Amino acid sequence: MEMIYLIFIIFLGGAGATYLLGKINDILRDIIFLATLLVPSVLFLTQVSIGETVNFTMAGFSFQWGITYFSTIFAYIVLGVGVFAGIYAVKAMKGKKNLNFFFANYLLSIMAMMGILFSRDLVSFFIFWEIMTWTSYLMVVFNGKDVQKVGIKYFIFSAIGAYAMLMAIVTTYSLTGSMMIDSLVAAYPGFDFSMQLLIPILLLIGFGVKSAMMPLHVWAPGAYSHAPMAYTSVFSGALSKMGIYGMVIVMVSLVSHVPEGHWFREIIAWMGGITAVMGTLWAIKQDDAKKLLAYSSVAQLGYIIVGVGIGTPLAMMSGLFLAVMHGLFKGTLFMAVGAIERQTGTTNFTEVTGLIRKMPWTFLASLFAIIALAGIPPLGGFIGKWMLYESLIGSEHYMLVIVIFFSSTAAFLYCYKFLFGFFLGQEEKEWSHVKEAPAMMVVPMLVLAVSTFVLGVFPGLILKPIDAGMQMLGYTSTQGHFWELSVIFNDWGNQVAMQPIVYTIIGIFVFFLAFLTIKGYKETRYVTTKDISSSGEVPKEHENLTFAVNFMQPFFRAVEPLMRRQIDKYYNGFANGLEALFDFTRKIYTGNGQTYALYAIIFAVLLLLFKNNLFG
Amino acid sequence: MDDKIFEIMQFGVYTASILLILIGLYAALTKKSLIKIVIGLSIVDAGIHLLLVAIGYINLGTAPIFSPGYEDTASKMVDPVPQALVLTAIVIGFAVTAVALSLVIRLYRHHHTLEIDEIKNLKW
Amino acid sequence: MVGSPVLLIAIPLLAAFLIPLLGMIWKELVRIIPGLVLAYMMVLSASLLYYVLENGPIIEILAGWRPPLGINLVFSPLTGFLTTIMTFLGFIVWLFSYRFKRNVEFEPAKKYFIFLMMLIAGAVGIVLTGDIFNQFVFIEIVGISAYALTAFYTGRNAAEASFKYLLMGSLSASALLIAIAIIYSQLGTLNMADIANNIHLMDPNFKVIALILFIVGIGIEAEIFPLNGWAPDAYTEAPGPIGAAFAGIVVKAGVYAMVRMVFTLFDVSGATEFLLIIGLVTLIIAETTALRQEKLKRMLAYSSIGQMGLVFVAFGIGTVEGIFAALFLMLNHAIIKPLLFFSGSYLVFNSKDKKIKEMNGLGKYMPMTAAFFALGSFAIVGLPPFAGFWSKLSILTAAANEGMLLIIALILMVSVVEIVYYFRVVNRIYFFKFDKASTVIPHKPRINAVFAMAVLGILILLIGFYPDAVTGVLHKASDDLMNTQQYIKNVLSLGQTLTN
Amino acid sequence: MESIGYNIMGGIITVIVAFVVGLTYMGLSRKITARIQNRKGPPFYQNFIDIFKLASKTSAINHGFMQHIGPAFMMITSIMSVLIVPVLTGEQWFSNLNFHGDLIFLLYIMVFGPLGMALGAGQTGNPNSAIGVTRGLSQMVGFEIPWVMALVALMMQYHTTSIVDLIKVQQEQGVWLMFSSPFAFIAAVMAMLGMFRYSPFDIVGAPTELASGPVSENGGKYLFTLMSSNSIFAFAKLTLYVDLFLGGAGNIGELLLKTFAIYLIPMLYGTVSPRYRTEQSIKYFWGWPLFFGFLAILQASFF
Repeated sequence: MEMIYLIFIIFLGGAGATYLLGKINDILRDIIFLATLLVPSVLFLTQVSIGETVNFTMAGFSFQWGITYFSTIFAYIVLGVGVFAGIYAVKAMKGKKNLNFFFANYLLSIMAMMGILFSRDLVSFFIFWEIMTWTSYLMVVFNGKDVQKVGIKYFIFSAIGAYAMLMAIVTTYSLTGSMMIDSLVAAYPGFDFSMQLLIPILLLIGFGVKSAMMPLHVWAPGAYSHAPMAYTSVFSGALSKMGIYGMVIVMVSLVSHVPEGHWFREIIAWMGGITAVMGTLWAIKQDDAKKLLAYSSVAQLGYIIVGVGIGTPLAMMSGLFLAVMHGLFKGTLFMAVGAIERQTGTTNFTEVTGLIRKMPWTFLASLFAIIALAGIPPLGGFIGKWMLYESLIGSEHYMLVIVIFFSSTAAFLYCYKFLFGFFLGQEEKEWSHVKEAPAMMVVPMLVLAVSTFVLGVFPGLILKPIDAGMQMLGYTSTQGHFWELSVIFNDWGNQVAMQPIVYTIIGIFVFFLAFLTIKGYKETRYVTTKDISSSGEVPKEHENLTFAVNFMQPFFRAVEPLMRRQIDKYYNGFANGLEALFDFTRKIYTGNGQTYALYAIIFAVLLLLFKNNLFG
Repeated sequence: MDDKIFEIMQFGVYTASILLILIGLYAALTKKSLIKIVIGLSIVDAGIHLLLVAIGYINLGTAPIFSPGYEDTASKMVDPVPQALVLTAIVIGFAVTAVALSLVIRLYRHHHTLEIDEIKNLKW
Repeated sequence: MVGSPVLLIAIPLLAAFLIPLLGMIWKELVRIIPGLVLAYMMVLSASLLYYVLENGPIIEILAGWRPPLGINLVFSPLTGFLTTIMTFLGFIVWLFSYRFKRNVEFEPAKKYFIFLMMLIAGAVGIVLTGDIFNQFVFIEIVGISAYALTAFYTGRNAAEASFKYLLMGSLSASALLIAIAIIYSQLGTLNMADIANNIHLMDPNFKVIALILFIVGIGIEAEIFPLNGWAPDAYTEAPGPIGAAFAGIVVKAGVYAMVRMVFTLFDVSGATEFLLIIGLVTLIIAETTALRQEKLKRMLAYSSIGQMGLVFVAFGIGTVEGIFAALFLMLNHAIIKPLLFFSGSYLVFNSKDKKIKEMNGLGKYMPMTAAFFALGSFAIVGLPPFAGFWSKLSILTAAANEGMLLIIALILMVSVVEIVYYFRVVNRIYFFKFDKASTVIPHKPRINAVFAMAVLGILILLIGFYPDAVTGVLHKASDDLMNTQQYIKNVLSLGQTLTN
Repeated sequence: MESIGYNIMGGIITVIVAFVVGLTYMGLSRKITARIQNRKGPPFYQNFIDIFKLASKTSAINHGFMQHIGPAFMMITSIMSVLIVPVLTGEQWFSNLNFHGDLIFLLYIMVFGPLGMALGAGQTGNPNSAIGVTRGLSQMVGFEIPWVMALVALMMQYHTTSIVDLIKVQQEQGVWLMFSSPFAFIAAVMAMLGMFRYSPFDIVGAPTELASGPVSENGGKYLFTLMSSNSIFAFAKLTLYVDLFLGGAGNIGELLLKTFAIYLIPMLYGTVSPRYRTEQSIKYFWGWPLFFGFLAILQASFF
C-alpha cells in the first residue's frame, strides 16, 4: 500500500466518518476528527520519503503524486497550523450548529492543500486547487447571516483565478502534450515569446488571487473576517501560502528562463510592495479586530510576494521564511480573536477593553505574535524582515525598500491598536465577568507563539529545509553563506548573531525586572484603572475614559490622499455594468411566439443569403 | 399530354406550392389572431404536400399498382414514395392542427383573448 | 442476444396505447406499466450496447425491404450509447414522477404516462432510425407529445408555452419536409447511408439549401440560438420531471440529428465551423440571459440551452477529441440537469410563485433536496471532483489542441457567469434566513423521488471520481461518429444482420 | 573577544558612561534653553538630583504587570542600542556587541522599547497616555521615512550595513560622510529633530496638555527607569549620528565634543519654534526631508 495514497484515503475516510459519527455522538466525532488530523501528519513526517512518487492515469491524463523538498516547507506550514487550529477548533466551535459539516469540510480543505503540495502534474494540481477553493468558500459562508456578498465575491475571484490557471494548463498541454509540471518547466524555454508571456501571466493571476495580490485582493478582508476564526487561522495562515507556493514555482522555474524575466520580477515585487502599503493603511483604519487582521494578512502577504518577486537567494529565503512565520503568528492572532469572540461575544475594539487581567494567557500569546508580526527582534518575524531588507538593499531596489519600510513602520500602529484595544485601557464593568478561554484553546496559541520565539533565536531550524527546497529550485546552497543555526548574513557578509543578542536582552530584562520588583514591590498597592491622575482629580466610576474611537485620527489626516480610492468600487461598477448589459440583451426573448417564428425565418433567410460565405 | 404543356403545368404547380407556402408563412407571421396563425400553418403544410406530390409525378403516369394487365407499365407508374410521404405528412399535420386548436381554446379560456400580442406572461 | 433494437421503439408505443386499456382493469397499472417497460428498455439497450461494443453495429431491417429501399435501424456504439442514456433517464423520470404529486388524479396521470412513453419512443426512434423521413416522423411524434406534456397543467401559463412550442415546431416540420423533398428529388432515396454515399452527385446549390433547411428544422429541436425562444417557456411551464426529460432526452435527440446531418450526410465544407460559431453564440447568449432570471426553472432552462451550445462548440472543434468531449458533456448534462430539475421542482413547489428570492433558507427545512441541488450546481459548473469537471477539461484540451485559445477564453468567461448565478441560488437556499411569509409549509419529496435523485447523485460522484468508467464507451462512440465510410458500408452491405 | 566577563564589564562601563553623559546633556539643555528664554534655569546637575530622588522612592501604585515590565522593555532598547553603536572606535573596552552592529537591527531594536513602554502606559488606563502613544507612533512613521532613506543611501553607496564598516570608510576616505554625502546628512538631521521630541515635535508628551503623555501614571522607580533609559537612549542616538556622519570618535573628548555639537541642533531648533500638531509634523517630515532623502538616494545610485 502506497503511503501517499494512504494519507489521502485517511483524510477522505476521516472526513466521511467525522460527518457520519457526528450524527451519533459529538465526543466520538471530535476524537475521529483529531485522529484524522494527527495520523496523516505523523505518517507524512515519518513514512513519506521525499522524492518518491506514485503514478497512475485517469481519463487519458497521467497523474503523478509525490512530495519534493520545496513543497515540504509548505507541508510543514499546512500541517502545523492545521493540526493546532484543529485542536483549537474542537473547543472553540463547541455549541455551534451543523458542526459535522464544519469538521468534515475542515479535513477536506487540509487534504486539498496537501494534495496541491503532493501533485506533480497540473491536472491533479488543478483538481485539488478547486477542492481547496470550494471547501474554503463553504467555510466563508458557514456562519450564514448576510455573508452572501462576501462569499460570492470570494468565489468569483477564485473562479476567475482558477480558470485563468486552467487556460494556462490546457495551453501547456496543447504545447507540450503532457500535463507534468516538470515537462512544462523543461519545455518552457522553447516556447515562442507570446506563450512565454501568456502562460506565466495566466498562472500568476490564478496564484495572485489566492495570495491576495494587489489588484486581486478585494475578496480577502471579507472572507478572512467572515469565516469562523478557527478556520481563518488556517485560511490566512496556510491556505494563502498555496498561492505563494505556485508563485514561487512560476517565478523561479518559468519566468527566470525568459530574457525579459526581470521585468516580471520588478512588476510582481512592486505589486507586492503596493499591497503591503495599502493593506497596512487599511488595517490601521479598521475598528473590528477580524477586519484588522485580515488586512494585515494582505499586507504581510505583500512582503512575501516582494521577496518572491525579487528572487535573489536572500530574497527568496526571506520570502519563504516570512511565509512560515506568517503562518505561525497570524494563526495565533486569529485564534486569539476567536477566543475573545467566544468569551466576550464581540471583536470590536470600541466595545471590549481591558481584558489583560481577565485573559492573561491569550494576551501573552497575542503579545508574542504581535512582536513577531511587527518584526521586532528577537522574535522570528525580525529574521524574515531583516533578510528582506538586506536583500532589497543588496539588489539595489532603492524605492522598494523605502516602501516596505514605510508599511512595516506603519504596521506598529495597528499592532499597538490590536493590543491596546483588546487588552489594555480602561477595565469596564460589563467585561468584569469575562473568564480566560479554556486550556484547549489557549495551549495551541501558546505553542505557535513560542515557536516564533524559538525560530527567532535559531532561524537555522527552518532555514535548513528552505535551503533544501531552494536547491531543488536551482539555487546554490546558502548554508554558511547566508545563514547558520543562529546567525544570518547579508550579501556583503554583514551578520546578525542572534544568540548573544538574545542573551543580552534576557540579561538586561531580568536585571531590571529584579530591580523594579525586589525592593518595595510589596508596598505598591494595585489600583483600578479609574484611579488615575487625569489632570489632577480622580475620575468617578461612571465617567467613561475609554479611548478607542478615532484611534489613529491624526495619522489618517496625514495619509488621507492615499486612501481616497478603493479598487473595490471599480470592481463593483464593472460588475453592475455587466449585469445591466445582460439584463438588456435578454430582452431579445420577447414573450411573443410570432417574434420567435420570425427569428427562425430571418435566420433561414440569412443563411440562404450568406450560404456561399458559410459553406464554400 | 405533350411535354411542353406538361412542363408549363409542372412549373405552375411548383409556383403554386411555393406561393401557398409563402402565403401561409405570411399569415403565420403577421396575423395577430391565433386562429389565423393556425390556419396559416396548415396552409404551409398544404403547400409542402403539393410540392411533394409534384416531385413524384411523371408525365402520363399511372397509379403505382401492379395488377393483371398492367405489368408492362412499371416505367409509367408515378413514384409511390412521395405519395406515401404526403399521406404521412397529412396525418401529422392534422394531428398538429388538432393540438393547436385545442391549445387555442385553452388559451382563450385562460386569457379571454385571441390576440397573440396580449399573451406574453412568459418572457425574458 | 436479448432482443432486437426495434423493440426499443415498438414496446413503448405499444405500451402507450395499452395503458388506458389496462387502466380500466386496475388504476395502478397506469403508473406501474411504464416503469416495467422502461426498465426493460433500459436493460435491453444496455445489453445491446455491450454486445455492440464487442462485435460491431447491428443493422435492423424493417418490413423486409432491404436498404436503400426499406427503412432500417442502426444500433451502433454512438446510437446505442445515446439510447441507453435516454432509456435510463426515462426510467429515472418515471421513478421520480411515480405518484408525482398527490393532486394528479387518475385521468391526468394516464395522459401523462401515455405521452411520456410516446416521447421516449420518439426520441429513441430519432436516434436509431437510418431514414430521414422516418426521422421526421419521429421528430413529429416527439413534438406532439411534448406539446401535450408542456400544456399538462391547466392552471398555469402552460398553454401559452405549449403554443409557442407548437408554432416553432410546425415551422421546423415544414423546413424538414421541404429539405426531404429536395433531397429526394435530387437523389431519389431517403436512406441516410445511401444519401451520404451519393451526396456528391447532388447539385451544390440544392445541397446547401437542403442543409440549411435541415439546420433550421432540427435546430429548433436542438435549441440553437435564434431558434430557441420556445425552450425556456416550455421548460418552465412543463412539470418538473418533464423539464428533466426535455433537457435529458429530447434535446439530446435533436443534437444527435443535427450532428448526424453535418458529420455523416453532408460533405459540405465549413459546416463544423458553423456549428462552432452557432454553438458559441448560443452559449454566450443563454448563459448571460440566465444570469438575471427571477424564476428558478427558467434559469435552469437557459443554463441547459447554454450547455447545448457548449456541446455544439465541442462538436464544432471537429476532431475526435472534440466529439469525445461533446459526448462526455452530453452524458454529464443528461445526468446533472435532471437532478437539478428534480430538486429544483421541489424547491419551487414550496415557493409561492417560483421566484428564486422566495427560497431563502429552504436548506434547513428540506436538507435532502437542497443538498442534491447544491451537488448538481457544483457538478454543472465543473468543480472537481464532480462529473462536470472532466467534460469541461476534455473540451478545453480538445480546443487547445486545435489552438483555439480565444474560444477557450470565452468558454471560461461564460463559466464564471454560470458560477455566479448558480451560487447565488445555493447561497439563498443555505445561508439566508427562512421567512415563512413567502413559502407554504415545506413539501418534502417522497421516497421514490429521493431515490431517483440519489441515483443521479451517486452517478455524478462516481463519474467524478472514476471517469474511466465511461470514457471507453465514449471513445468508441466518437470513433463511430467520425468514421462515415464505415457507417455507409455497414448499412449498405447490411453490416451484420440479426439472426433471430 | 577574550572572555564573556571582559565583555560584560565593558558593556556595564559603556552604559554608565552613557547614563552620565546623557543626563548631563539633558541638564545642559535645560540650562541653555532657560538662558535663551532669558530665565536663570536649574543647575545642570538638577537631573541627577531628580533621578536619584526617584530611585530612592518606592512607587506607591501600579496598574498591573504590563505596566510593571514596561520600563524594563524600555531599558532593553536603550542599553541594546548603546551596546551596538560603536562608542569609541578601536577601543576594545567599548566594542561591545558592535561587531554584530547592524543598522537595520538597530532600527528595529530601537522600536522595541517604545512599544513595550506604550503597552505599559496603555495598561494604566489613562486616556492621556494612550493618546500620547498614538501621537508618538504616528510621528514615528513620519520621521522614520527620511531617516531610513538617508541610511539606505549610505548603505547602498558603501555596500555595507555595518556601522563599524561605515566608520572605516570615513577613516579610509579621510572625509566625513556629512561632507561626502551631504543630502543624506541633511535628511538624517531633519529626521533627528523628530527623534529627540523637542518642540516643535513634542506633542507626544505634550506637557500641561497630556500630563506628560505616556509616562504619566509612572512614578518612583518606574519613572527613574524611564528617565535613565531616555538619557542612555539619547546618548546612543547621538553617538550613532557621530559614527555615521562625523567619522566616529577616537577618544572620549572628541566624542563629547561631537555629540554635543549634534545635540545642540534639535535643542536650539526647539527653543525658537512652536509646537506642531501631529499631522502637521508628519507632513513636515514628508516635505523637505523626504526631498533630501531622494536626493541622497539619487547620489548614492549615480555616484
